Amino acid sequence: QDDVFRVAAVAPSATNDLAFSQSMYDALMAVQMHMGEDAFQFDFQDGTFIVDDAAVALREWAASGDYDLVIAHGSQFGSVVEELAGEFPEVSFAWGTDFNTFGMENVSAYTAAADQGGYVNGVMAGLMTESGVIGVVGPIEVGDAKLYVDGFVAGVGASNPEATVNVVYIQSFSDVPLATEAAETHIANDADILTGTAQMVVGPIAIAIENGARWFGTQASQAELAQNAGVGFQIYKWEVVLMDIISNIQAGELGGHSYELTLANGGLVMEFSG
Amino acid sequence: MGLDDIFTASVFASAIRLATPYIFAALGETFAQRSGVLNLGVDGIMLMGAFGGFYAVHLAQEAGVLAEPLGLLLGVLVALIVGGLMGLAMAFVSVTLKAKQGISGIGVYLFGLGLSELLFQQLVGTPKSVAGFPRISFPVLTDIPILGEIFFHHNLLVYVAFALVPISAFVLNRTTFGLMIRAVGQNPEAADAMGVSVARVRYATTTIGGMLAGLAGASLSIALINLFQQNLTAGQGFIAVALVYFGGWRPLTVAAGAMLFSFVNALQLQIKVIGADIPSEFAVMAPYVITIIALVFATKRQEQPTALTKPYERGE
Amino acid sequence: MESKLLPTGHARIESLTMRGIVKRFPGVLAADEIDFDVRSGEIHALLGENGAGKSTLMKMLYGLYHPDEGEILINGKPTAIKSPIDAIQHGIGMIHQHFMLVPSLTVAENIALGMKSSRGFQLDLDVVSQRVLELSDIYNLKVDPRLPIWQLAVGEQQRVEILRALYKGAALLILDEPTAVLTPQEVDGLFRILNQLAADGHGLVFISHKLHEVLEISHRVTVLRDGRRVNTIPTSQATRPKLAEMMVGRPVLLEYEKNAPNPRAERLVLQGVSALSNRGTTGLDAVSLQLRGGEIVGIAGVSGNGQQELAQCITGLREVTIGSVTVDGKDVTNAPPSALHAIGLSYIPEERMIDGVIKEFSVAENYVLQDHGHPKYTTARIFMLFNKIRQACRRAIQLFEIKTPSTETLVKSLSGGNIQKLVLARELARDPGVLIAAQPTRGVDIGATEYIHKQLLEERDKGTAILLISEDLDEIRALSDRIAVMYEGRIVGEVLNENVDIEQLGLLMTGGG
Amino acid sequence: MNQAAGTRLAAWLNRLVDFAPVLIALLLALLVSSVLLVALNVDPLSAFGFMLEGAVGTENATAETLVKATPILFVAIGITIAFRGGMINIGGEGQMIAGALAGATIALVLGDVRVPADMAKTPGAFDLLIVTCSLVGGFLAGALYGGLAGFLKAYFGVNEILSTIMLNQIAVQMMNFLLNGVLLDPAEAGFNNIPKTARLVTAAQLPRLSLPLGDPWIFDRTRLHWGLVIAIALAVVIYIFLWRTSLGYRIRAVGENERASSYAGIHVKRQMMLSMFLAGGFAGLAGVVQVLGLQYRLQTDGSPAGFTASAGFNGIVAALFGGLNPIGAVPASAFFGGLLVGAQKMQREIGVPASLITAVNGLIVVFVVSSEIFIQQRSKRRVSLQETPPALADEPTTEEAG
Ligand SMILES: Nc1ncnc2c1ncn2[C@@H]1O[C@H](COP(=O)(O)OP(=O)(O)OP(=O)(O)O)[C@@H](O)[C@H]1O
Ligand SMILES: Nc1ncnc2c1ncn2[C@@H]1O[C@H](COP(=O)(O)OP(=O)(O)OP(=O)(O)O)[C@@H](O)[C@H]1O
Ligand SMILES: [Mg+2]
Ligand SMILES: [Mg+2]
Repeated sequence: QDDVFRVAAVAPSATNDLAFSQSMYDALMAVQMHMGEDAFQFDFQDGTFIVDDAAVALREWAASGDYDLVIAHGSQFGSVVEELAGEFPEVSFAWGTDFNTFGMENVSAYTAAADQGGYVNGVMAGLMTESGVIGVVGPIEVGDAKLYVDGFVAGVGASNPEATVNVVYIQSFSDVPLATEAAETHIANDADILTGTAQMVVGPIAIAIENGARWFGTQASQAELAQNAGVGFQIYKWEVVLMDIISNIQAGELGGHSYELTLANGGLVMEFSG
Repeated sequence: MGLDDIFTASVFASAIRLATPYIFAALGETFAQRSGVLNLGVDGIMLMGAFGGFYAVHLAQEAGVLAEPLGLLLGVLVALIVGGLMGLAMAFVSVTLKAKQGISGIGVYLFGLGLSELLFQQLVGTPKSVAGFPRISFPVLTDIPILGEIFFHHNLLVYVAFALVPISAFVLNRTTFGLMIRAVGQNPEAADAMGVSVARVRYATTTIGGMLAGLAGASLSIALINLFQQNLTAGQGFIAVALVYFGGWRPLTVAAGAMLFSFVNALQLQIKVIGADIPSEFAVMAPYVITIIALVFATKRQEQPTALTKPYERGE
Repeated sequence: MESKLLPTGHARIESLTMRGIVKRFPGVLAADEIDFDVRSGEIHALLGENGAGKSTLMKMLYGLYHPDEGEILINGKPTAIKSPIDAIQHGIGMIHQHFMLVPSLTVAENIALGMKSSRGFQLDLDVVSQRVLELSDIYNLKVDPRLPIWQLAVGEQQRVEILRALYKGAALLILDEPTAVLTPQEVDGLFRILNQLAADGHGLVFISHKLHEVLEISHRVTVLRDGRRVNTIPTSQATRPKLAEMMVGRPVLLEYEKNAPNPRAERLVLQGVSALSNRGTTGLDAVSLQLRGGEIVGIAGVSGNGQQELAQCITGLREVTIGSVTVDGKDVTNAPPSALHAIGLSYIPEERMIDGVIKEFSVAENYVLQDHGHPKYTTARIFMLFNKIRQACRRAIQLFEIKTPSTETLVKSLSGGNIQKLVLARELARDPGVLIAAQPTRGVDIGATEYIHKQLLEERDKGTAILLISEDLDEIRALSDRIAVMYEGRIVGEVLNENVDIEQLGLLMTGGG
Repeated sequence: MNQAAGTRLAAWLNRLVDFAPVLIALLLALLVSSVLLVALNVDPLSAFGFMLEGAVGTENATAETLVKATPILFVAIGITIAFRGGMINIGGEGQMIAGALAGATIALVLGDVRVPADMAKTPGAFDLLIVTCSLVGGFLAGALYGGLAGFLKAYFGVNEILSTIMLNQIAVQMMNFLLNGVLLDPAEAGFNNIPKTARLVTAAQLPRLSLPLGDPWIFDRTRLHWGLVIAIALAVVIYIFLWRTSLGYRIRAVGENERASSYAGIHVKRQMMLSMFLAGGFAGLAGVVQVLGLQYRLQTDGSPAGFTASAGFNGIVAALFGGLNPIGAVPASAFFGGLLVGAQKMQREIGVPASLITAVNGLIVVFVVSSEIFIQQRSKRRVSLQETPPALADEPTTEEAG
């Protein structure tokens, strides 16, 4: 074993999706910046939404013994992690977004309190809306997408109980055309503020720009894409969790904890623009 | 929640927008299939067209060298060329090399899917939007209540798509080229014996099909969505192929199928937006269910081109 | 007469010569150093058994095949004919043995296909239709230019083929078995046209299996056998037996010994049977018919007058709308084909390549098309016993002299005549009580025809009731005990064979009489 | 004798040469891909080396290749039946899902049942029962789903390409609905809601497979499972079914020529439904085997390929590569499994984007399928070089000899 801390991570979508996968990639880059390339290196397999493919990668990394930490970034990978962690008790795993460590000593679980930022975004949206209608484009009603949307709706309810929040789940993380048309439908139904989560929100963002609506985002900063339409973004700073896990491992503790990004612990950061 | 909350003008407008890429792609596929070539690679070609068009416009706008309308036209041109080239490749594989069209189409699809994403990641990196085709405001017309919103407030490519429907019908049914296409798709031996080059006709239709698929992609990336992302089309090309069967290989009914499919899709979005309490899953599957049901009850059915998927070989 | 131009305005082909033509196909030498020539104003007949190489030779002239050796000279000039486009440009037209028509297109569209339109890229179908009507008037070949081909009977399709060739104004016209589906009157009409075309300065190649036609129409005859030219002689020096012997290489029976009829109990009875045609119009109109065991009833008529519908109604392939069909006293109206097979009905379909065989299946597999699940060919009706099937098939191959490399050869690579023998062998092997034979010898050479006819007569003498549907009046006359004529879906006359007057039959067939 | 051996050797060599175009096509595809790789600043040789290593380089890699091939093979067998019956079945994905849903449900329900007393005496009997019921249930569900497309075609003339593409989407939504609802893992409910069922009890799992060669056994500690054995066995069964039984004959007859079939008294509509039924059944098996043998639960990420990993799609390609012959589908599926697994390794090792792999796979498919023409031309030339055999000379002509 050398002094370099090696991490391997698998993620479902592209590293530059302005969403879930990018949040982890950016975090690993941040950790590398912090620790230096001599001390921290990582392999990242992106675009692996098929659980079985991820399983092959994770198994190989685990079996190779070359990595100090193996990350399965996607809650659909849970069962794979559970199986592998049992098979390779000497390897440290982290996965999310979830709380469940399966009661294993070598598994860390991480999640984001996406509802917190969602709430903040919602409060602001409630205050800003002029038409009193707000549109949400969600992927599938699961995981942190659901958390975010629920938090957002609650936030609007707190600041502007009169406002209507229309929520559409398009049943896909990646169907940009459908997400786009969902946003159009929101606009046609008088929404002047849009929000949404997952990588297909790039479509709705374009619609917000085109129609002079405002956009609230989550997972990663979409400020550049959203231009003037962008208002508030909840950004995941997984490095907060990662640094913790890494120091634990370096101290000989392979896992067993679950972590949560919150506004309080600095794992969730709000960014405002426009 | 009444019916007038559901069947709003915007739902119809939305259906028209949603139908646009399907119409482009399905019309192109209609040409190819009418001549006997099944191109299952439409989705891949759409993706390449979408990326090509997007990237051209993106470059033009970054550099500021081409005034906006010209930059957009450049995007359309690039999409047509990229699509046409891929159509040409498909023609070479299925006409000259006589490869099994089902598989080669899937190969073309995978190639387009992969390459468009690769190019995007290497050349652009992260989702960026471009100023795409703007919505056109017609004097007077756009301001007509309801009708104005439904028909007279779309971008240029939407109108091009719908204009292509009667044009395609005309080409297929009323021109010598269309006659050759129909003959080649039904009985290539006979067409050959009458001095019609089966290969040339199939090359032409498959290339046209590719160009229209490319345009279908561009209608997303530089007109409706104005950005590119990996797998931007999300499988629309396959639906387009299905719509060709749905429409019985006739441009008008193919377009009608695209409209039906898109209308149900627009409707399900509207119903969800106004808060109806049906599971999203059922809303999303509605267009597919309705399409099947519509075909079950459609009385008139047309025989498919008899030579479809069959490479032609002189008995020599 | 010695103008350089034809009445159509095209240049004549004074002479066309094929010299030393060799064409090889996988395993077959289809043309072996063949010399052949046609002159302007001449009708040159090409004779030969199935697979002798007639079509192959002509397809090389039409640019569909390319000779491996040898040359083609037009007006003495060596000419390469690379494709049908070249052929058409050189003034060569061809009416193909297997129709070259697009079923879904209309007559006018089929004719316009591949031609320049007077309106540029836009079709000018009304102009084409107009001209077609003129032509069909002149040559008395009635077709409706607006009808799609699939709605036309085979005979009508043949007319379209001829019209199209005339329309294109070819200087040299190749007709590959053009008369196979025409009535005597139509054949006469065609011959008048051919003579007129020849007189106008066209060159014509006429392929037929019918010796009397060759003798009647041609000026010279070339006989091919096994890809080689046997001889070319002036028709004036030819006789039927001589030609037959040249073709087959042995003397051939041209008349059959026919036993006196011995009719038994009624086996097939049709009562007022009506059915729709493919077009949805009346296809069969209250047809009544009785067939006894041991007799052959011939159905004469121009194709498209309900013969196909008749056969399909009896064999369960078309719905009977009114009336009843009885076989051996059992009502089988609208019974499924499988039930009909079970009670001993056999059918030799008209379109053998489409209905009679599965081209991608082997000879053996085709041999058990109906009986593949029969206990004698299966264990427990599940597993097929291919050894038994092959054995039975081999026996049939030998008995019926089917030319095939093996029982495992795919049927698509057999010639039409051998495919027909295979269908016949299969249907007769099922020991039928009633046999419907539709056009059993169309396009089959005289050797095979002779054989098939003998088999049908033998079957009749065994007590089978045979319904023979044919447009070949010679065949009907040679085999039938009684003859019924169909016209527009009805039976318009029924006569005993011995009392028949050919002219009268022909009139009935065209709605006269 | 010697001469016979010589002829056989020649035939063998001939057949080997047949593979040359495929190899050349593969090389060409790799060449074009190399250009892409070079453009990405990657050394193509090491890239393809990793690909090969990822597919068959280690025992585990080989196992993963076979694991990947298993559902593809099931689907390919089914597709073979459908295509032979003249039905273009694009619905493998949806049928897989239908099978998986039914099979998982059965396995979950039976897994909760107390072992009946008389069964408890024979160890494993109840496990076998659960697994069998789940497999059969999965088969039937897929079969009904596929048969639906066959029914629509037979009785309403709905084109099966259209209906199966649509039914795929419907199945995906149905799965999402059920996995978010009644089938949702109770541990997930109200928390993360990841669409997945509870984990199957051990009794309901298809055992892992290892071969008693060496110590430890080969494929010990890999994910290889008995699904592969079932698939290969069924490939043989279906080969016999299609070419040795009367029912198979009827399916093929209808596939080749509907008119001649109905003339022959074959119930065409019934065969259409049957071939789609069986095709769907095999896709259903592919689905349920993934659940019982690999994942031990049914789960997805909501996307169309989230559960199936596109096996329903790849199965079509494998079936066609296998020459629409179930036996041929075995190596074809293994090839595709290797391609997919190897590609992942390549991505891992040199960090080339996954999209490149997709493009390369597309190229390989196109090039290999394009190379078939050269094989056909060769076999044609071979026929032409032989003399036409005298009639029946190659066969015993008398009955006793048969
Ligand atoms: N496309 C082909 N491929 C292979 N062999 C062929 C092909 N066409 C013809 N042949 C061979 O050439 C020979 C001559 O065939 P051809 O069709 O010219 O016969 P034909 O004289 O026209 O017979 P028919 O009287 O049946 O029309 C046949 O025996 C056949 O074996
Ligand atoms: N694709 C092919 N491959 C091999 N042989 C062929 C092919 N097409 C035709 N043939 C051969 O060509 C010959 C003539 O074929 P064709 O279809 O012209 O038969 P046909 O003229 O109907 O025969 P017949 O005169 O006996 O009715 C047959 O002997 C057949 O073996
Ligand atoms: Mg011929
Ligand atoms: Mg013939």
